Amino acid sequence: MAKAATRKTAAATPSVERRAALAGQELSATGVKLAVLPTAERISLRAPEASVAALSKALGVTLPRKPKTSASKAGRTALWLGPDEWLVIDEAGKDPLADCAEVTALHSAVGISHRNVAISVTGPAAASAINSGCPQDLSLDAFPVGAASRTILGKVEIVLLRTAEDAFRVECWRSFSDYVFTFLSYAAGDAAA
Amino acid sequence: MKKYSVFAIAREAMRGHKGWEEQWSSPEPKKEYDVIIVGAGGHGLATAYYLATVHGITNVAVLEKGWLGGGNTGRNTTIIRSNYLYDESAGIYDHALKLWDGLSQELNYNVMYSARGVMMLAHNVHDIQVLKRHVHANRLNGIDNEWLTPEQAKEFCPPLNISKQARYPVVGAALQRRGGTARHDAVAWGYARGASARGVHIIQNCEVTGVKRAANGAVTGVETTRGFIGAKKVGVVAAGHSSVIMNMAGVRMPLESYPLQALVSEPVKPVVPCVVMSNTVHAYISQSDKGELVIGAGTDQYVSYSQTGGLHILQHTLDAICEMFPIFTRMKMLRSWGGIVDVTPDRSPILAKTPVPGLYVNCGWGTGGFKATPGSGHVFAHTIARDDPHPINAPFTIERFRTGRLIDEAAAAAVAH
Amino acid sequence: MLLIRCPYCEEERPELEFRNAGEAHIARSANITGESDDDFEKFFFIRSNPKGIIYERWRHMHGCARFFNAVRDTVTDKFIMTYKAGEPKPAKVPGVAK
Amino acid sequence: MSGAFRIPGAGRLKQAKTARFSFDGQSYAGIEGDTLASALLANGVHLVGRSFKYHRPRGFLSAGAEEPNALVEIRRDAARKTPNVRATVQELYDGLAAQSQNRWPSLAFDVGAVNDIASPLFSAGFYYKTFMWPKAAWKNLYEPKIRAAAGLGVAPDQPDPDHYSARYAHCDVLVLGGGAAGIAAALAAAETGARVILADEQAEFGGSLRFESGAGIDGQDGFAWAQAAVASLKAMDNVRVLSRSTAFGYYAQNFVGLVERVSDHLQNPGRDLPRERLWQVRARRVVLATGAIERHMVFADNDRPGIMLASAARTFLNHYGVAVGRNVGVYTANDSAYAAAIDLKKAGVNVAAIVDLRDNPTGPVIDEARALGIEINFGRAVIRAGGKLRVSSMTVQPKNGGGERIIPVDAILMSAGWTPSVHLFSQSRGKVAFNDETKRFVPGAYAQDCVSVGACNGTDGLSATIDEAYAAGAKAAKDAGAKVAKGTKPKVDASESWSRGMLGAAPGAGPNTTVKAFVDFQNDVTAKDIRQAVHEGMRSIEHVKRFTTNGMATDQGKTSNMHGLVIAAETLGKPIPQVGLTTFRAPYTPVTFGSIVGHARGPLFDPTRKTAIHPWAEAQGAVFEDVGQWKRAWYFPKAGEDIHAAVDRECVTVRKTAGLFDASTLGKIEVVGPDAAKFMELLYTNPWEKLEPGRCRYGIMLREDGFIYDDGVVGRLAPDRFHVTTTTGGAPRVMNHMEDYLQTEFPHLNVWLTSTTEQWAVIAVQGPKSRDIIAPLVAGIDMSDEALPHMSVREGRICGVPTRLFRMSFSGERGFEVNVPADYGQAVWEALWAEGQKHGATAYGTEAMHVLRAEKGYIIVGQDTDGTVTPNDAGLDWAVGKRKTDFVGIRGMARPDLVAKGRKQLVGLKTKDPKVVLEEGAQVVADPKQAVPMTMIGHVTSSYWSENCGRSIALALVADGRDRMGETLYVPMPNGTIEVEVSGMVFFDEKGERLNG
Repeated sequence: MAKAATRKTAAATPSVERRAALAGQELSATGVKLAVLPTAERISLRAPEASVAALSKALGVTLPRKPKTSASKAGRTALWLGPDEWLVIDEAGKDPLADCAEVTALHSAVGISHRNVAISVTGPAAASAINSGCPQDLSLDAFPVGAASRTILGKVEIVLLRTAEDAFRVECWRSFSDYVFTFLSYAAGDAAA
Repeated sequence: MKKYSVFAIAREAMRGHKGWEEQWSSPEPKKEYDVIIVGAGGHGLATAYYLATVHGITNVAVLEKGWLGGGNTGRNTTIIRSNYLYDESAGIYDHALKLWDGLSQELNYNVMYSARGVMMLAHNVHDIQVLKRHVHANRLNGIDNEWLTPEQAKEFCPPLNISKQARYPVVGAALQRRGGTARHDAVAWGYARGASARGVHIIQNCEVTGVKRAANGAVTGVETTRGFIGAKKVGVVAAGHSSVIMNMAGVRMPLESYPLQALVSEPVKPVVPCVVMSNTVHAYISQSDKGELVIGAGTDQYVSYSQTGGLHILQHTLDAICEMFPIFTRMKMLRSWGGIVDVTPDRSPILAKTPVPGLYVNCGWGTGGFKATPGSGHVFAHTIARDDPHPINAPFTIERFRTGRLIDEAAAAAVAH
Repeated sequence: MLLIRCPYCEEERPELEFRNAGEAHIARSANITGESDDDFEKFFFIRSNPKGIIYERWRHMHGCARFFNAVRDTVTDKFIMTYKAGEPKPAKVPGVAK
Repeated sequence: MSGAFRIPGAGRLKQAKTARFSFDGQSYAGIEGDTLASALLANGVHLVGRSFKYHRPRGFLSAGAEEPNALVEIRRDAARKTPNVRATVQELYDGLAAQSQNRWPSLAFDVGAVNDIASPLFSAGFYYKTFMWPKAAWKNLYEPKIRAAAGLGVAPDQPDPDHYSARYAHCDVLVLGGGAAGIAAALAAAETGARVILADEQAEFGGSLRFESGAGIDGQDGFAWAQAAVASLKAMDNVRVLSRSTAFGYYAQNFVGLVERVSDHLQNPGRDLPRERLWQVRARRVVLATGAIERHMVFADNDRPGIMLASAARTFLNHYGVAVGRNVGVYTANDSAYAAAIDLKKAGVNVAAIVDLRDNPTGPVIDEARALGIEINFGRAVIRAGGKLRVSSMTVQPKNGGGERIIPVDAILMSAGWTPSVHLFSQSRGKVAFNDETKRFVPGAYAQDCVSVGACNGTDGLSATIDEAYAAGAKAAKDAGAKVAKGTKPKVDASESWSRGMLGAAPGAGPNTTVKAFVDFQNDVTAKDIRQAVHEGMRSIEHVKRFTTNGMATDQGKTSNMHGLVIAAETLGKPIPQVGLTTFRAPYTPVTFGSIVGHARGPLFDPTRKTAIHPWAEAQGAVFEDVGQWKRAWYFPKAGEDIHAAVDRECVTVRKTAGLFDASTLGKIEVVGPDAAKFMELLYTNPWEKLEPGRCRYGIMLREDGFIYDDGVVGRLAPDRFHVTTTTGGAPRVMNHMEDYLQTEFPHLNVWLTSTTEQWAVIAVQGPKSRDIIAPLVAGIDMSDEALPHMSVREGRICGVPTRLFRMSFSGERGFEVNVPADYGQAVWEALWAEGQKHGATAYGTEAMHVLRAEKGYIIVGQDTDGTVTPNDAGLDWAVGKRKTDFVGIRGMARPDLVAKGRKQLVGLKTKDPKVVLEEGAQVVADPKQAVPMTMIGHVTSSYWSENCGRSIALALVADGRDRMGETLYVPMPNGTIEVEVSGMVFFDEKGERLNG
């Protein structure tokens, strides 16, 4: 499947600088810290039920089948986004696209490493800051550690992953990252209330 | 009908305002009428009024399930303009605008038509292209609509923010000076009074529950919560409920009904001198004679007859207002409410005969029906009286959705590329 | 803001995540070029627009991104049930007399 | 000193904390904890406002949110002016500056009060009956005068420096109202461990316990109990307590909007605190404990400053320690005003007399008042109040007529009874029911998962209220899924007695009187106005409301609605429930636009999307244009260049050498799966099955109705993988459109869609030197015309980073579009720019892009098409697969009117004078001499000066345009008609030789 996307051509290394959006930006407020996270490898993975086992094996992480959940192993996290859709994030410098290329079972893997920007929101008031613009219930009962969901923040779409009781990873598209960071900055200033 | 005037008021002031007669009577329904109008909103009452005054048909009943003027007539933001793009739309809305100018005198009822000017803002190159297309088409159709620079727009509406730092700066505007507002209740009441004085029966709290048809298919009357009422002709002017009534007659319509919300601020001294609309930022605003800022925007996304909508819709609306007028964040929303607007696929109305003999329909005005009230009533009365559309409403058929001859003002505004 | 149960996410989520997609169970003909003008008008333009129970489509646009169907009362805006795209129109709707 | 009317030992404020403030420029002292109202009253100031229509002097009616009269402007600084602030709600802070409104030149002497003298003319709805002659005078004279006289405060005139915050919250039980009932309900719910939010509009919890002196709970005074109970709630992890928070709207599915006033009460809020915070709460269960509002008595001149609700006088005394007068009269139709008389009497205020409409009431409060030596008059009415800027007397008469007696007073405390606050219940779409015995509308059928408790439910008495509320709180928690409660119910030791009252006009203000007995104070609606409305045929209460404006003022009729309804019902001769209440509309009390808008101002009004290359363009001095949410480089002016000079240079340079253009905003969708080609066949008009991998095709997407929806170049990367591009603005809706068909019409297809718009930065390099610029940086791709012909795509590397390199052209020149992962976009652009400099290439913006494509007759969807244009109209029949049996739009575009003669077709227009550039949107006619209204046969969709052609060029949609080649048509403009010739759409390089040039 999908060999064209991953076919390696010249084994060159970049001779030009990678400039990630908002690289290194941080902000601290009472009870909340925001930080733009380092770049990561990401794929949008689509597959029918029958392919899940093979893909899980290839990726080294079991693709979750339960809504609003994620699974994580060795720096690689798979987020359930829909019944046939996962966002796979690799923070260990490995290439999940290449892993999927080995799988013959029906699927679609598309590289989106540069499409998304990730912002961590941490601290005791992290959920409050996100709830300034996100209409979901972020209590630990409703959105426990490991919960993951595509949702809304203010006027844009985000993917939200709870990485700890007081820590979230917010993923958004590159051109919305400025809006998301600014929104969270305003929200952070009022989150401890 | 006793004439209203400053002298009448002075006379009544002397005797404690006890001599005013009823503005309209509330008769019991008769067994049969020549024409039944379903819906006592502005359009329905205007239809009855013009049936009586223009066509001499006075054996007319207007049936209203609630209270007259209580639907969209009493819930809209009262914007009046005629600067539409297509000849068909320009034709009907300008026909209405000409009637607005003089309606107070015609009805001897001050409907407070106020030609304060309607200014439509352009925020990008695409807006300029679209609005200029309107300006040029309007000019050749004899409809006033002029192009303003941002500075001229600000001069016309001083509180407008034309800063280049705005998220969507104002880059120009189209102004129709004859556009403006009117007092919505007065329009319904003025037509009701005029129609009632000429013998039209306005029957409130009378809900239509069925449409009766003879073996040959023709309409014979309507079932109501107050019994069967016969009629040779039935005109359906039921706005949000048009599909419901037409279904009773077995006619399925190309309509969907959505909640449309509006709001007013607390009254303040004059600050917004005209109507300002923006499609891109998406809101509109004017100020009533009472001093309230009158604000509206788009519909909720789903079909509903609940006459309520979501808070997030109001949020989007006020976001937009505060983007155009950042000085208004400290103003307060006093009242918000919802209406039910029936929308056609091309967002133009249907004013036409129907496949059912004796049944006529006037619907699909979407979010913009108030402005057409006099013109719509005038040509719909013609359509019913003559069993043949007036040239002005002839294009607004039901059949256009089959043939594809749409009057698609919204599509003509296109989308950003 | 409505609260809508997504049949794929198996929970109620805020309306902001959803996009209404119009009346449900209006099938596009497999032989669409063979449709008459009347058929096409019925398919593309005519809508039931009921005051009462509506069968409608929603997309969980900013959630699982799936289209699904809902049964809702247009007078109260209350949802009666939701179900996945492709499932047949429910013969019986809970709490609704037919 | 904090005012001569402050009673030592009375109230709960700490005298030590003085706050200085001003009203209309005059300085006063108050105490921290005061409202502006209590502080003014402490200083003996009653006159605070003027009414809307008659400009009558007005004082405080209430001590709370229902206040109709005491609206002032609060001015923190020039930019922080807030009109129409209720002085009874505004908390005092040191330095507060307030101004009265709607008066000129001063509050005591207001010229507008002439309206009061002329008031017989200004009857209900008078304006509908006059100002019609002469016609022009409405616009030029009457309306401006009416408008100037109307309105209350003045809108702010500077941008608001304050900010507003917002929060979504979820809970099991939301309790609205923090009086005894709300607190009891919250306690019961909280004890189960359920998530509870308790909100109250006041600064302090307690509700009516703020003024009741006779309530005792759990061994404490009622108010003290309330404070202790709320403190215990605040200490619980599962409870959020919101004070100064008004629930203003109850929306579908237990969604409630509240505004918390965060800093309006603070002397120095600082920059960090928001002014207000919007809470949008989704609750499993809602407990409404919203209390009741006292009604005034409707009698002649009942609006004089100094006349107020009895409960207000008690609040001012028992909470703020302020006497509202030294010699007060009481006018009542129920028991509760007795308590006010007793409290004031005990505090040393003379109570001149109690006038009670009832004939022979009995009860403990009456006995107590009598025991205190207060004169009580049963069966009597106050038929008139004396005084102007302040009440000076009350005229008392037996209620059925008889001798009048004038009693001097400096305040009148009145109570006609209590109206349950069913506003939020009603907003929840619950149906109120009329209790004929108690003459109250109380909650009837519920529409949502909520319950009403206490006074808002018509429950009388503290014990009954707490029983009901505690049980309801526990049940709400249980219904929301919590465990069974284990707590103990608060025990009521003592409570005050409540009784009924009267509705409508009091004696002396009945039919056949001409007195001004106010029903709605702010809007100056009197009992006789309501009767007049009914006489004029207004039979619906909604008509009465709209005709008289009763209940439409900023207080939304909280004190007036029931009186108005009863007067209307009496006049109609109908029972009250048959007439019915008017609709309660959100918000409960006015809420600021700012609180609704929250963060969505300035930079957060709407996202500003920028490409990866944006910083480079900005540094080059590019001018940007808004395209949807994107900022796109419009043109790159060099020193001294205007837009025309810059665009001319950019266009010429592209055709001469080359240009670089940032095309990153184009939508991109990756279509992947074994059925990808089948899916493309269905979504686009073109054929795709036979497109070889590595090749591209220009695709057209229609809506089902047959009109053009979007377009773009599509590259086939592999048999099962397409790289689809869309227009910039169309990207999200095209994706939705494709998903819709895939998921619901063609779910059998094995194919998936992924948006890659933002994965790739796209650099268009166009012009004869384009290959020379790109080639040195590319690895792994043969750039020769044979290996990489026009309309092909290859994957390889550029500058060492992966690229999808398209050979394609939107300029008619040899061209490429270099896709690179977005984070590398700017660096690759810079590398290409450096190469380009060697060849004299330019950067160009969207304007030059538009000109270049128009020179070639390439259309822009959304500019040259507008949602009513078919492929045939646009001259794109060649892109419609003739042998295809199905694609979206195939049937729609065959409808009769879409294939009829006379449709508008896209053609070129050349002005006879090549220097004249048509205006986009200008209309085209065949006969320039015809009279207005003219028959328009088309309009100009695109029009530019083309430096490359040395003339103006234009595209237009013209009726039967393709049959009019060479015909002369006309574009009438305000300053003269322009002659044009219909031409083909290609103005430059008609043979298309430059694609490989």
